[in-house]
Amino acid sequence: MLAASGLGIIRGERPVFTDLDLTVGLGEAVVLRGPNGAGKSTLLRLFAGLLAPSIGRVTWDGAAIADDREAHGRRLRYAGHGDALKFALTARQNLAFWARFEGTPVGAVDGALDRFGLGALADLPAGILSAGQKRRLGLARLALAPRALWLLDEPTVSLDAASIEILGGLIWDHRAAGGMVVLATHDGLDLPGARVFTLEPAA
Amino acid sequence: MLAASGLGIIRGERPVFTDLDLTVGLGEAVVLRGPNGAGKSTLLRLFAGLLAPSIGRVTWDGAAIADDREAHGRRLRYAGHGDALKFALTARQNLAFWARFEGTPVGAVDGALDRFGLGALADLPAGILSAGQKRRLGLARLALAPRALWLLDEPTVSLDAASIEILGGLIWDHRAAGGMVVLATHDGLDLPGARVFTLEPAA
Amino acid sequence: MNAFLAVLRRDLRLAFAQGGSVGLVVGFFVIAATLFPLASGPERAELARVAPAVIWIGALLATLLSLDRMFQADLEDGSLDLLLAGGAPSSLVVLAKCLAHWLSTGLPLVIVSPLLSLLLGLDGAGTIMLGKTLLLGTPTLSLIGAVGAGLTVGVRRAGILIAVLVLPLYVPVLIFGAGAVDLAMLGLDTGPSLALLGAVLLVSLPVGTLGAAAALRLAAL
Amino acid sequence: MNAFLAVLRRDLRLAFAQGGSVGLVVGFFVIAATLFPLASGPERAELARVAPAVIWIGALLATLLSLDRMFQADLEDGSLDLLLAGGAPSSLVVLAKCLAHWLSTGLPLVIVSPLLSLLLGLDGAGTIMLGKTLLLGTPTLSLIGAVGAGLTVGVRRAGILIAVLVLPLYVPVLIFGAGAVDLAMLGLDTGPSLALLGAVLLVSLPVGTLGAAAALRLAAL
Amino acid sequence: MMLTRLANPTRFMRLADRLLPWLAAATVLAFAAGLVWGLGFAPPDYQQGDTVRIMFVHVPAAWLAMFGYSFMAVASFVALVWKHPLADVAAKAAAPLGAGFCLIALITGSLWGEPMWGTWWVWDARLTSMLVLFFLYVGYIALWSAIDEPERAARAAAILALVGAVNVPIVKFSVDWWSTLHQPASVIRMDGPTIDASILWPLAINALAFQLYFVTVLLWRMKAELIGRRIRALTLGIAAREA
Amino acid sequence: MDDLAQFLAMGGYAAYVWPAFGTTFLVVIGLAVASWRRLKSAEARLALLEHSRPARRARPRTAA
Ligand code: HEM
Ligand SMILES: Nc1ncnc2c1ncn2[C@@H]1O[C@H](COP(=O)(O)OP(=O)(O)OP(=O)(O)O)[C@@H](O)[C@H]1O
Ligand SMILES: Nc1ncnc2c1ncn2[C@@H]1O[C@H](COP(=O)(O)OP(=O)(O)OP(=O)(O)O)[C@@H](O)[C@H]1O
Ligand SMILES: [Mg+2]
Ligand SMILES: [Mg+2]
Repeated sequence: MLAASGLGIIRGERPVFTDLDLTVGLGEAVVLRGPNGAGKSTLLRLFAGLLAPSIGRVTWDGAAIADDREAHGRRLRYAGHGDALKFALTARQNLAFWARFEGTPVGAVDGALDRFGLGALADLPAGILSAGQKRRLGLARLALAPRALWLLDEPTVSLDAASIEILGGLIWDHRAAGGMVVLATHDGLDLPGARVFTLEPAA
Repeated sequence: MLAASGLGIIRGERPVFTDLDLTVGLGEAVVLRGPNGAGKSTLLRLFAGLLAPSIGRVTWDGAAIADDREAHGRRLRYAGHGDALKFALTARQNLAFWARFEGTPVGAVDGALDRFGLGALADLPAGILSAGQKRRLGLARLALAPRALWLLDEPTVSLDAASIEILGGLIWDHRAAGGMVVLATHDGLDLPGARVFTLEPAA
Repeated sequence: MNAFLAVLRRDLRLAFAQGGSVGLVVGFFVIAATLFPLASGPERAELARVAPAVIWIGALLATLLSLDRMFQADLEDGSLDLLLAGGAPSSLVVLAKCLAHWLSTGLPLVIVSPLLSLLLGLDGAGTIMLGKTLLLGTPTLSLIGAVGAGLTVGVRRAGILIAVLVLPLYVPVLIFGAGAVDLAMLGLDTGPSLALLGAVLLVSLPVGTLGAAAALRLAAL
Repeated sequence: MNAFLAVLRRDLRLAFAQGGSVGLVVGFFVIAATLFPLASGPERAELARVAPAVIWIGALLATLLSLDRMFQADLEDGSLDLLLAGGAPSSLVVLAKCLAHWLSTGLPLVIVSPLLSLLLGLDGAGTIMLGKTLLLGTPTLSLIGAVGAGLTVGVRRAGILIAVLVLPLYVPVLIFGAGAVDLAMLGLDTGPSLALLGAVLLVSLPVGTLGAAAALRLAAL
Repeated sequence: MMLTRLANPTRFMRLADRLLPWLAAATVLAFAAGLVWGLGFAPPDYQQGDTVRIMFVHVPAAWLAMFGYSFMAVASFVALVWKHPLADVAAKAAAPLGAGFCLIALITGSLWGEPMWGTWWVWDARLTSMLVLFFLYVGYIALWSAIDEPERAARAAAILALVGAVNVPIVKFSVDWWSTLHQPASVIRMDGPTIDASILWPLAINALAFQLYFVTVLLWRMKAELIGRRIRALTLGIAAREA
Repeated sequence: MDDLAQFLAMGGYAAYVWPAFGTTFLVVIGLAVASWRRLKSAEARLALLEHSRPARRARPRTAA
């Protein structure tokens, strides 16, 4: 169970948010909403352990995630604004790298590509894919192997309707297996039974 | 009047689309739709003169745009997937650069920033803005000075509802003054009286 | 002209404003020239003999180090599209970027060259000639470099292209530049070398701007 | 270990498949060594005297040229976040990236060094010692460089800041490396120099990986 | 956590305020004594003539240049490992001082070299490694100014200081490792000093003056930095309340 | 008088000794003055801030 208590963070000399409390339980999905600059991406990075809070703490089953960053890293998947692709490698090579990196058998790669309709593009260099195709390739990491916590920053950007549906299905399966999702979005993505958490801009 | 006739393009050894005809008249808005990889971004780059068609041609009032690229450049505004920002410069400096570049008086900059609600952020380095704030700063170029043709590639990405409304208003004003808009999007942005042009993937 | 001044101003601001990047170019140059005597031992006479070559190669490398980002950064953030499709002549944009590049790398090198002469034990005549040749030669480095940078922007085999295209084109500049300093130290006539350097600069002015502009338009395709 | 091999494999593939950095490094190295005699005049005896310094400085600068993209590219496309927050020890990731960097810059230099010796007129003993010192010294350059690259990742105008941070730290390697070649050519004992080079490598192995990993974790903040 | 973070610097400030007047006075006295003795009363060297007086600034400056970097390295270590809130402040404050002393040692050494060795500069190991030390200081200061956020900058600079610390022993022992023009250590060595007392005393007093100066100005700079950080915290607090 | 001249001549090495002491004191005094001024201006700003804190002045938060 992921919990934030009394969380506050200062970035670039200004507080982004203060005194934030949020708990995410098994199988739960939390959708972060709020105007631009409210701190959605910041919160996701805090949850991923990529930022350290100025005050308060983030815990997993009661233990601060900062105590064991590596263990926390192994239980989460983070998909940020960047797609983490190397344009010179093919779609398959890109995904295979992440599979190897996390120790998932490379056999899972083709299934993940197919799941996002990228099978036909697998041997093209990632650099020539269209914006939405790149996004899908980035998201295909989610389908590699199960991990408890997904942190998705505007995952639907540039996706067409069919792909959004695929992503919705993937999230559904993930939650059905007890996974948690925290995602930031401005629209799209209709997640049944998701809790909406609205961030207000600090200033 | 912008017109494409018999347009076809091959990118990376594959045809993206062939035999495309499209005309955009004064005050008209065309929304490009289609699944990922259908060629929306490609078409916008063709219209901007950033890509050359493999076959067919793009004309403005009957003259091929390739004949006078610079004149064509002076009548259009292109906003692509990138926001064209220098992270080390402040928001105001970024916009002032583009104003100077196109010969618009720098006095127009503050108005354009305010229009997108960036007045309070004007003196922050662009690098620390949130994704949506960066997008707004990129779009603020539209409000610098009138130009006949706007080519917008997924302009609503990362924008919050309020900003989408601002953009809608801006487009409305632009069209009311006889301007043309071609934009690609997967959702959002409700443009009254816009024509939808759907691209099908070639393969 | 608007576009020219705007680009020049922006690039200079990017180079100068933040954390004294020009100071860093100078620092790099000084350190690189310092390493040489360190590695070769302290005999002064011998040092002064190879000093022109060392300083000139240092100038080459300092230019090269900052060259690869000349257009690449604009490509990555999407500015390049707007610079090319914004209605301004692309050769004008390129010229502005070259000038900014030279003002923020070449010129500082010219200015610190007397210090380097001192460090490496050049005599008075050599020092003056070194300054002159750098002043005439470094703009050429920026202009020719721009062609290389333009050709390689967004291209896959970027590294090889830069090495293979740009460095050989730098050879004449290097030979005449370092050569003139040698001649000056021997008290010989340096007129022809300087004239040649000037000629190379004059040739590379149109070749560099037009070439780089054409290369960039290709890259945008 | 998975993570280590995966990163190593990917970075090598990027360096080689693309034809990029390896070609650049070797090309640059050979051309720079060729330019030097051109710029300084052809006296062979004198050349051989400064040759170790020239080749070693070439190695330094070639390393530097490729350093600034070591982590910056990963930062820009978002991979760095995943590499650091992916559950693998970050020092392991750094070690893999250092090894890949060395295999694609240092090792090629070691391999072409006999050619350079020939170009610059080194004798047999000098050539062999040059190869040995490069083999012992270049991994240190990659490791120390990683710290500089890590510290400056995400910082504006990182390239030249790296140079200023890292070059002073390269000095011991340069002194021992070029010095040993000089000693070998004079027929003197090179044991202590080589031992020192080895010691520096052993020290920089933990210092480099841990330092760079700590620096990167900062950058992600 | 907030409490311990504040408590320590506050106590430090009070202590510093109590010490500083005495330190400043002692610095001025020691400088005056060292100067008068060094310039006026110490005998000229039988070999080096009056140039030997340059030693009274050159040598203490060289010592302090090395001391300054060692101090920075230790402080950085403390900052990284124990996260002591004063440590990175101390390291940051020491850098310009060390760089200044390094510059003094380089310039006075150069001025001494011309009459003694017949050259302003040689590329020997001692001189070169001193120059490298100066570059390290410059790099350290440049890194501080290149990163905007103080927490990030502090940790990055600490890492650099620790990695760069390897150069200090090289400066110190370079004269023993390579045969050079420069004097080997004659004061600080295993078997006791080998300099005549008539020179040793003024040298010691000058060294004391430099050391006192270092501590005094360091405390000023640390105070300024701490106050700067408190200002930042206060402005942030105000910003938060306005929200 | 002579003593002074002799003292200033530094045994013929005046051109080296005096610049050495001169630069030393330039750097020493310069650093001290700069540090002192920084401290004083920081103290003044802090005093101003603590003084004006209850007043809730609208202050430009983005001031460079
Ligand atoms: C730019 C030139 C010079 C530099 C960078 C330099 C640097 C140094 C350094 C770093 C030390 C401290 C050594 C230690 O504590 O182990 C030192 C000490 C000393 N230097 Fe220099 N030096 C320079 C020129 C000279 C010259 C020209 C002379 C005199 C001919 C000289 C005489 C001395 C003496 C006597 C000491 C004291 C050694 C001891 O007793 O430990 N230096 N110098
Ligand atoms: N630089 C390129 N080189 C080769 N092929 C390319 C290049 N850019 C795009 N393509 C190919 O052209 C096709 C159309 O791409 P385009 O970016 O126009 O799609 P799009 O309609 O904008 O899609 P999206 O909704 O994902 O943005 C894609 O299949 C893509 O693989
Ligand atoms: N690296 C940074 N340094 C300083 N301030 C930052 C940095 N990144 C973000 N900020 C600031 O933090 C605030 C929150 O940013 P964040 O990216 O979390 O917003 P967001 O809710 O994700 O917005 P968006 O919907 O636009 O993506 C913004 O006001 C931004 O200016
Ligand atoms: Mg965001
Ligand atoms: Mg697109």
